[in-house]
Parts: sequence; C-alpha cells; structure tokens
Amino acid sequence: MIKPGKMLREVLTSFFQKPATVLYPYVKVLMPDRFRGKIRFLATLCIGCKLCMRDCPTNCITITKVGDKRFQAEFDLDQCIYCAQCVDSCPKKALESTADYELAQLQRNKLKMIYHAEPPPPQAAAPIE
Amino acid sequence: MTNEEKIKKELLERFGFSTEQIRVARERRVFLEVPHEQFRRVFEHAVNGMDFQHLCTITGLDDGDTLAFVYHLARLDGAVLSLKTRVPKASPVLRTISDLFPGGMIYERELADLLGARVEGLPEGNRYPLPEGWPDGQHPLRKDWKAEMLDGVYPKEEVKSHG
Amino acid sequence: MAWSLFNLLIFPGFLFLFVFGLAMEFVDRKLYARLQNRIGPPWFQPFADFVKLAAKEDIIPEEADSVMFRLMPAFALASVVTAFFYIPLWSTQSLFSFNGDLIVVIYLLTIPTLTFFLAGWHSTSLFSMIGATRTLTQLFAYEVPLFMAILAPALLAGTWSLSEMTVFYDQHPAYAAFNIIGLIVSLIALQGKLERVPFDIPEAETEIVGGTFTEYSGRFLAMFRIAIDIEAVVGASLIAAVFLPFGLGLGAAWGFVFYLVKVLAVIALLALLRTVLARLRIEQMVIFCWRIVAPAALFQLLINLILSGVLRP
Amino acid sequence: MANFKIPIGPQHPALKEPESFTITLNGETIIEMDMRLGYNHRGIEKACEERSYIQAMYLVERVCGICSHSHSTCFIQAVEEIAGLAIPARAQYIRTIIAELERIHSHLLWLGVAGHEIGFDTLLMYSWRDREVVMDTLAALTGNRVNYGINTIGGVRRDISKEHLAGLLKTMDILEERTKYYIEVASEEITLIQRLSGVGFISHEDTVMLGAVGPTARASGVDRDIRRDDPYLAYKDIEFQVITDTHNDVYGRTLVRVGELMQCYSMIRQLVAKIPEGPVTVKAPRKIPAGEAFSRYEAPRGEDVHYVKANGTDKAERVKIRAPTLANLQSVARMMENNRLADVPIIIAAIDPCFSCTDRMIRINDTAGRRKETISWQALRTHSLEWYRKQGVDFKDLNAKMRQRMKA
Amino acid sequence: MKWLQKLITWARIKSPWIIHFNTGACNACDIEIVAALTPRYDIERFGILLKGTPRHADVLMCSGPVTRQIRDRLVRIYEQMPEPKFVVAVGTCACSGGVFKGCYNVKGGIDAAIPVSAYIPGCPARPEAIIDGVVKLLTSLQGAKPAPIADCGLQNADCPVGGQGAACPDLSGRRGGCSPQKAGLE
Ligand code: SF4
Ligand code: SF4
Ligand code: SF4
Ligand code: SF4
Ligand code: SF4
Ligand code: SF4
Ligand code: SF4
Ligand code: SF4
Repeated sequence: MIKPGKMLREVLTSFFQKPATVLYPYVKVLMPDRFRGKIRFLATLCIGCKLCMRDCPTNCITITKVGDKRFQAEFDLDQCIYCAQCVDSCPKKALESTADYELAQLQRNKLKMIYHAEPPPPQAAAPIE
Repeated sequence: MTNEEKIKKELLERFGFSTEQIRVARERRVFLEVPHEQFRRVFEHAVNGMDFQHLCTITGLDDGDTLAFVYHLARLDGAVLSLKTRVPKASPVLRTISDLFPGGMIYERELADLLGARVEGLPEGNRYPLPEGWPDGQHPLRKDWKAEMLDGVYPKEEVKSHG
Repeated sequence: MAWSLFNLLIFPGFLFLFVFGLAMEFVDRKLYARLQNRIGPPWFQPFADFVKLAAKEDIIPEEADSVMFRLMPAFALASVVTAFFYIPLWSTQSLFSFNGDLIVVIYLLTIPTLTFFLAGWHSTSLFSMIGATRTLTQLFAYEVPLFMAILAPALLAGTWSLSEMTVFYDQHPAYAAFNIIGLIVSLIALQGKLERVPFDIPEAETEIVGGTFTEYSGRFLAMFRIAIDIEAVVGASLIAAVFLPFGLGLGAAWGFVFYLVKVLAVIALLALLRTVLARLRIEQMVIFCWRIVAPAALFQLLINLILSGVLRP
Repeated sequence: MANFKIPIGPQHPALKEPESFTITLNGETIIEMDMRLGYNHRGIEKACEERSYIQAMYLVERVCGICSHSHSTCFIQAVEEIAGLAIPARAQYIRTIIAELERIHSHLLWLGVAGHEIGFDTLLMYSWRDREVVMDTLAALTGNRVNYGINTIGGVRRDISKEHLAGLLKTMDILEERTKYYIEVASEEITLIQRLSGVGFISHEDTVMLGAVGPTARASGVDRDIRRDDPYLAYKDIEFQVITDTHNDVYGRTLVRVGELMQCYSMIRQLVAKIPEGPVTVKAPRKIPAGEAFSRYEAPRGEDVHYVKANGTDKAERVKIRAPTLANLQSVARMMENNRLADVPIIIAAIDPCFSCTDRMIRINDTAGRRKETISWQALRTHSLEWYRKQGVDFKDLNAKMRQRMKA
Repeated sequence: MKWLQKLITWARIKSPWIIHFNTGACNACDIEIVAALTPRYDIERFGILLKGTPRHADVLMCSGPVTRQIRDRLVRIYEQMPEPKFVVAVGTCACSGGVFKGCYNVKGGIDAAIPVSAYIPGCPARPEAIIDGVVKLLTSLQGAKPAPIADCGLQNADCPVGGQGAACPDLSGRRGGCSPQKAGLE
C-alpha cells in the first residue's frame, strides 16, 4: 500500500520515547576496552630499539636516549593516527593505548607530548606549555 | 581442465606465445605479457572472443627504460586476465581502448597524467586526476620524479596566506 | 493614542509577535527533534540565533543590488506584522477591521513570498536566482488553493470581514465543521508558504545551497528569519480564526488560552508534516497542487456556495 | 531559450570527496554534465612506494574512511599473495565479519544520506541512529569506529572473543528488525517513491559498457558480485544471494542496498556459527619477495581493485588502487541526462560515491544566468514528456541515442 | 552597554552555526561530523546547525589535509564568512597532514592556509571528541573562567561533572538545581 506519512507511527512513538542522545559532555562516555586513544609511554620499560619509530605510519614518535638506559619519548599528537601499531611493534610493552580521546587543544604546540625519562614513575606525562 | 588452463591454452594456440609469457598466478589469475605490436589484436580477441567484458582498471608502471601498462580484464566467472605491454619511455605512445570500453577513458587519462603516456584517439576532456595548472612534463608516478620538482612551479600564484 | 501605540509596538503588536514567533520556532524545532528521537535545542535557541545574527557582520555581495538587498527583509517583516493586526485572535474583535480585510490579509501574506523572490533575484547569485524562480513557481501553485480555501468560509458567513466572520461562526459553531476540507488545504498551502518540507524546494540546500537566502548574512538574514517565524504565527492565527473559531466568546483570559492552544496545534501539525515527508520536486509540487489541492479547494467553495444558499436564504 | 550552467562542487552536499560537476540546465532540466575530478588527489599511490608495507597498510586504509576495511584488506591480500603466506582460517573469518559489518554501516549510512538528499531528514536521523549500533559493535571488536586497523600482514591484530560473537548475534537481530522497517518505508512512503523511481535511469547496456560496479550495476540487472564470482576471505564457506534489480533507477539502487543488508545479517550469523578456532596471525617477513598480484574485493560500493608489485625490499615497487567510485562515476553523466536539477544530489548520491554524506556546497561561480521561461512551459514540458512516454516514445532513450550518434 | 556586549557574547556561544568543508579528507572525519548531528550525539543541543553556505556560518569545520588544488577554495570560503568566525580542524589530517604528510599533493594541515582556532586530533576524531573540541572552543570565548560551580544547586555527589573534579561547562544555560535530566532531557 503506497501512502503518504508512512513513518507517522514511528515518529509519534519516538516522541514519547527517551531520546537516543547520549549526554556527553555532561556525562562521560566510556570507551570500549580495545579503544585506541592517546599512547602512553612507560619509560622504565623502554630499551631504545626504536621499532616503534620504524613502524609508525606517520613518524610521530621520537625516542631519544637521554642517559644510560634512559629514554625519552616525544609524540606529536597532532600527527598520530591512533593506530596503535607502535604498541604492537614494541617488544617490551613500553607503549600502551589509553582511553583518552579528549585531546582537543586551542594551540597546536600543546599537542606535543613529551614523556620524560626522569623521574622514573610510569605516568610521568606532562604536556609542555 | 581448469578455467585458467583453458585461457592459457586458447591464448597459446591462437597467438603462439611462449609458455613463459603466460603465467597462471593462482586460481582465476592469468598474467600475460604481449609485445606492443600484437597488443591490440590480443586485447580485442580477449574482449570479443573470450568474453572478458569488464575492464577493471589499467595500471601503469615505470620500469626504468620502459613504461609498462597492465590491462586487467575480468570475466563474469571471476577470471582476471592481466595483459601487460611495454612502450619505450622516450616515446610512450598508446592506442586508446575507449572505443571498446568507454568507461576506460578515465583510466587512460590517469596514465596520461601520472606517467606521461600519450594516448592516441582519446577524446578531449578534463584531465584526471591532477589539478588544472599542473606543470607539463611532470608525472608523479615516474620513478625519477621527486616532489621537490614542484616547488616554485606549482601552484603558480599563492593566494595570500592567513596562517 | 498612547494605547494604540502600545498595541502596535508591544501587545499584541511587534514585541509580542517577536517573542511569540521565536517561541513557536522553538516549539517547531524541539518537536522536530523529539520526533526524530533526539534532544533538540534549548528553549532560548531561536533568541540566541537572532541576537547572534544581528550582531554579525553583514556582507552585501558586490554584484547584488544593494538597495533592494537591504530593503527586502524589512518589507517582509512589515507586511507580516501588519497582516497580524487584522486577524481576530482571542475575541471576535481584531485590532483593526473593515469589510474586506480578509482579502487584505491574504495579500499581505503574499508579500513576504514576493520579497523572498525579489531578494533572491537581486542577490544575483546563481543559486539565489534558481531559488527565487522556484519561490515564484511555487507561489502560483499554492496561492490559488489557499485563496479559495479561505474564501469558502467567508462565503458561508456572507461577509468579507474577518471579525464579522468570527462573529458569525461564534453564533453558529456547527457551521465550522463544513470547512474541514478548507482547513486541510490551507494547512498544506501554509506549509508551502513557509517553504518547509515537503515544499522547501526554494531552499533545498542539497541542490541550491541556501536558495533565496544564499547570499544573506548577519542582520538581514536575522530579519528574514524572524519574518518567517512571524509569518508562521500569523498564518496559524489566520487558520485558527477562520477555521477554528471556538472559544472566542469566553472573555479575554480564556480566549487567549484557546488561541494559544489553537496556534500551537497548527504549528505542531506543520512540524509533524515536515517530519514524515520527503521533499517533492518542483514539478511534482505544482502537479500536486493543481491536481489535488486546487480541486479540493474548489470543491469546498462549491459546497459552501450551495450551503449558503440553503442555510441563509 | 538560454541554457545555463550551474557549478556543483567542489564542495557540494551530495559530494563527500571534493569533485566538481558543471551542469548545463535548460530550465530545471539537465542537458549535459561535465565532471572535474581530482580535488581529493593526495598522491597515495606514490606515497605507498616510499613507505614500508606496514606503514603503507595504514595509509591505504585511509584512502577512504567509509570502506577502509575494503581497501586495507584488498591491499593486504595482494601482499600476502606475493609473499605466499597462508592466512589462518580464523583470521579470514574475522576479516569477513568486519567486512560485512562495514557493509552494513555503509549501506545504512547511504540510506540516511539518500534521505537527506531528497529532503527527508527524518530518514537520515533514524537510519543513522540505528547505524550507531553497528559502530558500537565495530568499536568493540576493533577499537575504533572507523579506520578499524584490524588487519596486519599475516592475519588480524585482534581476536574475537566468545562474548563478542554472542553480542554480534544480538546486534544482528536488532538490525534485522530495523531493516525490515526500512524496507517497508521504502516500498510504501509515497513521497519517497515519487522522488526515487524513474530518476537517474541507466540502461543495462550502458551500465555494462561504462563499467559500473557494485549496487549501481546490480540495480541495472548486471549480475556481478566479486564475493561470489571471485571468492576471497571466507566467502566460499557461506551461502548468500546476490541481489539484483531491474528498475535501473535510483529506486532500484535503494532496493538492492536494503536487500543486501538483509543478506549481510544472515552472512554474519553463518560466520559466527562456523568460525574455526586457531591462531589469528602467521609471521610475516618484512621484506616481500619480488612478484606481482592483482586483488579484487567487493566493497560496499562495488569492486575495489588493487595491484601490487613487489621488488624484494620492504617497500612496494608499485601500488595501484582503483576505488569503486571511480568506476561508477562515469555512468553518472549518463544517468543525469534529462533529469531535473532537483535530482542531481540523489543521482550522484545513488552511486554512493562515499562522498555523499556531508553537507557542503560552496558558491564558486559568480556569473549570473538569466532565465525567462515560466511555469506553464515547465509544466507543459513535463506533461508532454509524460504523455509521450505513455504513448511508447521515450525521450530519455531517444535523446541519449541522438547524442551518441552525433558524437560518433 | 556592557550588558549588550555580554548578551552578544552569550548569543555567539549559544548559537554556533557550522559549515563543513572537506579539504581532501578520507571521509571518515566527515562522516563523524555528520554522526555528531544525528540522534546519538545531536549537537543541536548546543545550538549547532549545519549550514550550506559560508555566509550563514560562524564556524568552519575542516577535515582532511589541504591538497594543493583545494587550498585556494579553502581560503576563498574562509573569506566569504562574515566576522566573527572560527576555524576548527577536525582530525589528525586537518591538524598537521597526518598520515598524508609527505604526499606530493598535500600541503599540510589547515593552518597551512588559514588560522585555526581549535585542533581536534583523532583519526577519525570521534563525535565525542568533536563535541569536546567545540565545547573547549566555546568556553574559551567566554573569556572568563566557567561560572563557579558554587551557585549550582547540586551537591557534590549529584553533579556528574563536579564529582570528577572538572569545571562545569554549563552549556545547558540553566542555573541552579540542574541535573542530567534537566540538562536536556526534559
Ligand atoms: S630490540 Fe632488536 S631490533 Fe631493536 S635495537 Fe634491539 S636488537 Fe635491534
Ligand atoms: S598510534 Fe600509530 S601513529 Fe600514533 S604513534 Fe603509534 S604508530 Fe604512530
Ligand atoms: S618499541 Fe618500545 S622499547 Fe622500542 S623504542 Fe619504542 S617504546 Fe621503546
Ligand atoms: S571513492 Fe568512495 S569508495 Fe572509493 S575510496 Fe573514495 S570514498 Fe572510498
Ligand atoms: S584524520 Fe584520519 S580519519 Fe580523518 S580524514 Fe585524516 S585520515 Fe581520514
Ligand atoms: S551545572 Fe549549572 S547550575 Fe550547576 S554549576 Fe554548572 S552551570 Fe551552575
Ligand atoms: S558537585 Fe558540582 S555543584 Fe557540587 S561542589 Fe562539585 S562541582 Fe560544585
Ligand atoms: S549542567 Fe550538568 S554538570 Fe553542569 S551543573 Fe548541570 S548537571 Fe552539573
């Protein structure tokens, strides 16, 4: 049967339904387990093999040796495509994906992340101003 | 006899190719290298005589001294015949196949733009895929081409920058 | 003097219309969103849009006819506001009235459409011009049915004055039931007048960007938008006055409530219409209007002619 | 009567990838169309020659975000064929599941876009709302909503757990119900049918001649589907129907796509039931031996083609990509002829150029075209066309034939 | 006239109309922008409308690396927009060129052509990330810090945002006693 207003019932039902909208940003949205967000660098585990640098499709990681068995990682968040290939490539699990996706910045230079080698604690993450 | 072997046999018998020229890579994949003089004849036979009615695409390759063109023809049963032919890089002249496949025009334009092939008989039309104003004689897919060759040549006049 | 100035500017004049128009735009958008199962804009959204646009830079394209370009939004706004004064709202009395004001109102309501056309035409951008021609084409299609549909009740009432019409229907409320076809026709025509789906052909952004208003920005765009909002209110009020003349004799307070309910109902119906339908092509729209809507309106006219002969010898 | 030209693009609501069409109009009727492609040309093929296979894989995935899995799988199939890798069956199944999920997401997306192009935003809202279910599933399986990054040379990067499979079945039930509803809407809503049927007509012969692929071709009765004709991944093991249609117009393309959606659900159910246990990767060498391979893949939009030539290093010698839209774009000009301006967006969108979802049209031409004809003329013309068609004379065909003859 | 200025700023924040421009993206970012408009994310909550013409728009949302061919157009569209205007770069490509950096026909990020007000990395940027970026841009326009949470009627435990130690973005425009329900659902 061809008729106008076929969707009438559907729209009226949804009027009385709860909207399908999520309340982000008022309510945080949880990412799935496998989500690939910002990459975290665990400086204590890195051995400096630079396999991650070799495989990164955008060359946005720079691992530099800053001392004896101490390495510093620099990420260009504005260039990373969050593919987590570096995580797969790293033989020592010194890199991991986090669920952090709220990365927007108003200045581009704030998108450079430097994970310092020192002091040793794992989340020595601090964006430079 | 499998399909691929049938294709191989037919081509061998009809055109007297040597067995090295034809390679059955796997199920449904046949590669054939044809000298340029013979190409049109083989191509026409493949299309009209062997029912390869669909042109998947044309790949252009830069092999150093020659440019190679691979015409990928497909048949409804899934078999794909890749016909390769070579022309010297110095005078890369091809004859169009757009009379057989009007849809192939766009692939030929691509060859002309990216590899600098001269396709004879190709109807006038917009270039593809390079932008208007792209400098003549620059063909990105040639191995000796470097992106630096564009510097200062294209784009010609920069719009005033805000950044 | 001071009173009528108050009437003109504040209530039920311009300011009231402004607020009411914005409120109805909100109702429309919110309803549209909710029918699509999403949250939709907050209540102040139309107002924020208006203020923002008003405070924005307005660019007049070089090729455009700058006088016409500036004048048209004001024209559109003025005509719809004027039309409003002739419509009886919550009593049988409108602000101004004379015998024949029905015709004037209908004409006044045509002016905004014409200004859209002129605005589009004088922007001299390709898309605005296509939008403008489509506006005009469409106008011819829905205007005649609208005329007929609205004249039919007048015929039955035997007067060309809106106020007298409402008086008539107030006395014989049952007669309003005869006008049901006219009500449907005029709802459809109003949807066309407001250029909304399925008749948003002149503004179809997937085809011709912003249509008539492609080149407009800032203040002038704000003015057009508010004019359209007010046009919706005025159109709804007209339909309410002509086809739903109920509750007018109950005094100002109740009358006002009834009036709000009626206008809301019309706006809600229009919102529903645009939710469930796809945009027509211009020629489909014209065919639809001439093949179905116009005959229906004509039919209504005939019925009322016969009825007025039978009922009011 | 003056014809006038209207520029569409490079940014246009019906285009996602920037391309520019110039349409010559007579009144509202399209006389001719001229295409200018390549705004989106980024030079990916060249860049593939300069990057290692693993890097190129991510690059190829980003040829197109909507059919990202198609491109990356197609590329990887070719690479794996050259390297002679035997991919574990479980990995093949996982790739197939993702491929079909991608088709679902893409077709639902298309349905919404088609709705939007004809001013039916409610359809856009509903189908995209339901599409979010697929996106959630994809995100749960692969870690990202788009550009899944599930492939790696030699298999897949992430395994699918039992819970995931159970969830998949549930998702399929939800989606199947919704799709049935959309089929109902598509076959019953009058404004929709009016806007879709008879629009963008292209004959069977033209379709074959111009080399159209995918749903565009299948809606003109071309029974061609790589999944069946040239099976890859796990398509050999499962049963499905190739949906064809003979409407030859936009309506037919809609029916083919919704029909394919229903097939996808049954395919995923079969895949979930049959998925074998085992590893999901084999070790792949970094350097791929010299050789060449030609790989075909039925992307949501049709046949996707990759040709890879390896030279024994860790970088490819040549990567050739032929996206389905390129094959289809050439039939667009034919579809346009004698349709109306109002139909341009839906015709372009109907080949699903994967650039159809977003809204951006920018005025780029300032020259004004004056037109004089009036409504009566327009109505008359439409009317006469209709009348002649009823009498058995189809101007659509006639004009096309005339033009062809003139060209010849 | 300070209140007028305040009103205008308020209106600007509450009514950012966007225009979307693809400068050579892979479409993924584009479909995520559209997804942000559809029921699941519904950015009309923030007053965002998608417009077809630059004349009507306040925010230019760009996705994709700037190809050599599209650069002029981008600049032209930017110039067609009336002041005040903002540019948001959506996706890694738009921020820096991303995975296409180094391709011969790619000039780099959006800021290679026009100034950018906010960068949203991600490949593609999720709809949530896009909302987050837009919200960050809009809050920055207020100049001052977001309104103190003290005048919110909620108590610690009830406020979904404050409970996590972040500032309340107060985009719903409601003051006092707001709740997730009130923030949009009612
Ligand atoms: S980890 Fe292996 S590849 Fe890396 S530097 Fe050490 S030996 Fe070399
Ligand atoms: S996630 Fe991908 S792009 Fe980002 S640093 Fe790792 S490998 Fe590079
Ligand atoms: S791959 Fe891992 S261990 Fe090697 S340099 Fe990178 S982070 Fe360090
Ligand atoms: S043309 Fe379409 S299918 Fe092809 S890569 Fe682009 S978006 Fe994807
Ligand atoms: S950032 Fe990623 S998803 Fe977005 S356009 Fe670029 S490649 Fe595509
Ligand atoms: S949620 Fe509302 S009331 Fe509470 S602090 Fe924020 S703005 Fe104020
Ligand atoms: S819960 Fe909210 S309102 Fe209460 S103190 Fe924290 S931020 Fe303020
Ligand atoms: S808007 Fe949300 S976060 Fe802000 S005060 Fe209200 S409930 Fe709390």
